[in-house]
Amino acid sequence: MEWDWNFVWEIMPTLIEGLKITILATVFGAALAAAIGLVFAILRMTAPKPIARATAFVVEFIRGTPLLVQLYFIFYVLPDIGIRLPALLAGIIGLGLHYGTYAAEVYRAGIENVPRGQWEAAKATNLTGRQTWIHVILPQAIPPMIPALANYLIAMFKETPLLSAITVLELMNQAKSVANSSYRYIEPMTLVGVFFLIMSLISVVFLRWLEDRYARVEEH
Amino acid sequence: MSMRTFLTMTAGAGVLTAIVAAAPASADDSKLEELREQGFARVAIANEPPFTAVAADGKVSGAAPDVAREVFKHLGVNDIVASISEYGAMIPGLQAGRHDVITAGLFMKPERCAAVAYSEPILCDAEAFALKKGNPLKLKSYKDIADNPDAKIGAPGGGTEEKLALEAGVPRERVIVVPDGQSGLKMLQDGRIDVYSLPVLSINDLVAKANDPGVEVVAPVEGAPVYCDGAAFKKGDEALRDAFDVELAKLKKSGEFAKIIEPYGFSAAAAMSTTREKLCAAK
Amino acid sequence: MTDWPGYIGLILQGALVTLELTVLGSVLALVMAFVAGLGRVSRFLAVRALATTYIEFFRGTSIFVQLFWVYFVLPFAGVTLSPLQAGVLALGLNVGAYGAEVVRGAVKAIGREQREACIALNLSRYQSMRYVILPQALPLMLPTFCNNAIELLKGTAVVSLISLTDMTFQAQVVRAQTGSTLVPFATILVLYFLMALAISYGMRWLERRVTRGLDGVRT
Amino acid sequence: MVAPIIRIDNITKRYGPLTVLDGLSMEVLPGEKLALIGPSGSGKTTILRILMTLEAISGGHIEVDGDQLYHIPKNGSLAPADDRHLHRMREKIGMVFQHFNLFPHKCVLDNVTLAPMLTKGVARAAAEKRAMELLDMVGMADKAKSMPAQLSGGQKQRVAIARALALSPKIMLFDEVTSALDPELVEEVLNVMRKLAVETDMTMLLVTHEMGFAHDFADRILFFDRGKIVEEGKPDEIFRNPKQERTQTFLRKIIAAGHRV
Repeated sequence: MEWDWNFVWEIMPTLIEGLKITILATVFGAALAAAIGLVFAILRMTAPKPIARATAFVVEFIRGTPLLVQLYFIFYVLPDIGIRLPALLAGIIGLGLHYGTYAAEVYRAGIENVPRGQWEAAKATNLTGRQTWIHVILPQAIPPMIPALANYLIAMFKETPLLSAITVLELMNQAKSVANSSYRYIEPMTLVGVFFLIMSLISVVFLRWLEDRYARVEEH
Repeated sequence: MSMRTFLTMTAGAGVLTAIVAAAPASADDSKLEELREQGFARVAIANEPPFTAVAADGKVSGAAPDVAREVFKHLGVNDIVASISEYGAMIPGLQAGRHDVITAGLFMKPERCAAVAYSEPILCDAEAFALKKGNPLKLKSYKDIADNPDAKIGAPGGGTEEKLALEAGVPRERVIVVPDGQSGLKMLQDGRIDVYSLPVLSINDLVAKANDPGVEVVAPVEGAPVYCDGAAFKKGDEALRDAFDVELAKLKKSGEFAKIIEPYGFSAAAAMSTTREKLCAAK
Repeated sequence: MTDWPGYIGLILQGALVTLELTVLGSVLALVMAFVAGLGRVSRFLAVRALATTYIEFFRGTSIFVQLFWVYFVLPFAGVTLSPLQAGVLALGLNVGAYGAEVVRGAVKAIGREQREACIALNLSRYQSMRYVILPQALPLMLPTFCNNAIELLKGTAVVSLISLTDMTFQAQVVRAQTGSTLVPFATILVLYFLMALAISYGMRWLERRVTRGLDGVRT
Repeated sequence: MVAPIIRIDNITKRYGPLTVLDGLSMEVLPGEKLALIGPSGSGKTTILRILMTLEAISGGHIEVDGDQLYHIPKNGSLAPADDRHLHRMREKIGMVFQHFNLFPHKCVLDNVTLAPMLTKGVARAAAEKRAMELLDMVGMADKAKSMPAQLSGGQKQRVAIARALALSPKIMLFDEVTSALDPELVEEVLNVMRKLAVETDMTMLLVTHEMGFAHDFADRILFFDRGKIVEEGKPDEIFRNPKQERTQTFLRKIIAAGHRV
């Protein structure tokens, strides 16, 4: 079977449609992950012990099980208890929840990496807890987190094809659908790969820049 | 580390080659010989009862694989090994040499006939809808769905029903591609789609299993033709297909064919009253 | 009447396939991680370029896309792999690319001073790597390797989409047969979690073994 | 007249725009004990690192024990040395580092035996016997099975000395071997080195800020400043009677900082 450029141009608009959904899912999924991650991190670090433990377990559980199965669960099982989500929303929640657990770990590590002495210095200069967080801890904790978070953002972007399994018409699903009606897999699948590669290479450059900008402290 | 890296890389490449070293399938009249030798034919199925099914013990059944198993036995190929696939992935999979034949109720249509080599007809069925009790949107044909801007239809990706819906003018965003029957029924029950379309016998099986009084069946769908499937071979494997046809004809004649498919609810007479030529020409 | 024991058996069969994929995939990933990771710190530009291309390519595209590509497109190049081979290849190469960065990072983390000591003691590059750098780098790699192995385990679910009868696939089959969605999916979620736990306990044990002594406690 | 074991001929060393060594030449006689002193950044450590082949030179030639260090003769002219040549040359040279650089994953004994076994193919039993003698000499025999992390800085440095000696080099380089140590641990390392200076005829190059030790230890002192040898001579001449103004200033500052001369 030969590579067919005409076919490539013919399916391009369809694939671009899919790419839009892919990007949409990535953006909202990332926003949700950033927020959920914060909740997880705060619960784990500051909540009473039983709640902190339960949170830790939930985080471990989500991290230890495949996103695909979680998506199936959210999409097909949750309606049994009356939660019926549109496919795209279910996908975004799945992505957000899954990557929220990764974000939580980044937040936690970032905060714990601020040296003990900074807390003591804040106390010694009579700052309140709130002032300590806002003026001392977070400004030091956040910059090193940024490259790590961006890394997970890229990872999440690359997992969006899983949403095709719950009927979201993103890039992969559009490609499959094209393949289904034309019986040709080579062009759609290769193009999807190329799309992802291009986006990833761009984001790798961006990530390197972020690392240079924010994470130089780690290297000595 | 330099030279060593090269050596390690070579070793790595060796491992890869070992994994990759699977013989590419050849495609000519020696195909049947090849199948006889390996002792089984690889078939693609969909796990959509009663066309195709997988039992709790993993055994493959359903009308289509059962017929194929019998025909292959007569051809001297003792067994079939099935892999479950989405409808849309079947023909690309066949072309990619993933399986030797599709026995899945993949209905004959002109464009499919152009892509694969079909046997003579095996299983015939009309199309059906599963919908909410009382058919609230009054959907009786694919056209009805196209005309109602609120109606969403679920269908297997790359299946006949998806095409029928699109051809009737239902816009892409209202044709939801559903991975499998169970998901389709679930989405109907959950109200994500308004109608789920499959062949009559498949819908009946699904709805019977679900035992949900909230779901009803419209069968057959108005204006939709009766379709028949055949065993689909790769283009180039026509010799194998012809041999298959010869044995299939014998089974039909002896009545054995009816014995296999009628318990599943299919009509042997329907399959025997038409031919591949007619079905592939039909529009 | 639903034949639950039979269906659970089906899922357990799938669990074996998942296990097989995870183990074989991890082995390939480990080999690739070291080959490409050490390739990236090679003196030779060609080796570095090759390793970098491999790493960026496999980290750059989705495992899902790679799998479909290996399964559906590679056959046209004359390479037909069984679903298991395709799964192992895609998973191993994908996770291996991530592992390569771990190997590189850990090797680079063993500082200049250790390398210089090796030169002063006249060890060859290979000897330095084998007896000095890698033994110290290995403990640094293990925690991330553990995460990578769990990522690989989770990645195996994706192979269900190329009709490999892994755990997720069997859950789908059971679902189609029984009409129950909750039971098969909940079962495999728990099974996946248990496997992930097993990996992280195993790795922690290994980590304790290899780091013994470094903290000043003699074995 | 004995031929020098090290002959440095007009070498330069640049890091980008920064020139660390500029046309430096010097010679060292076999068995000579040489101390290199001078302010930080004067290039004295760089000399040791270049001799150990840890840094490449930007220009010039070095001859060690009759052979070119960085070059091999080829068709009558000199070509850059390959790995094999460097490997052979390194057999003649050993180095002790400021930060010991022991292998943290190997016990004291293994630290000492690793290189002889790997580079010279010495059998384990022989390597261990020799290692125990050396450890005994540096007073670390009873810690042979300890891990580096369990040792004090002074103990680590004594092990590092034994490790370098295990390869029996003709030339030993000591790079500020006491400056990373707590003051009370300095003396135990210096004692080992004094013993070494007396008991062996190895050529030794020492970079140090311990002026008193340099005075006792060295046959000759080189005073470095800004990549050049400003002054050289017998310890007594340099310390009692420095001729150059820069040497005088340097020594005055050192004495003011409380170092004993």
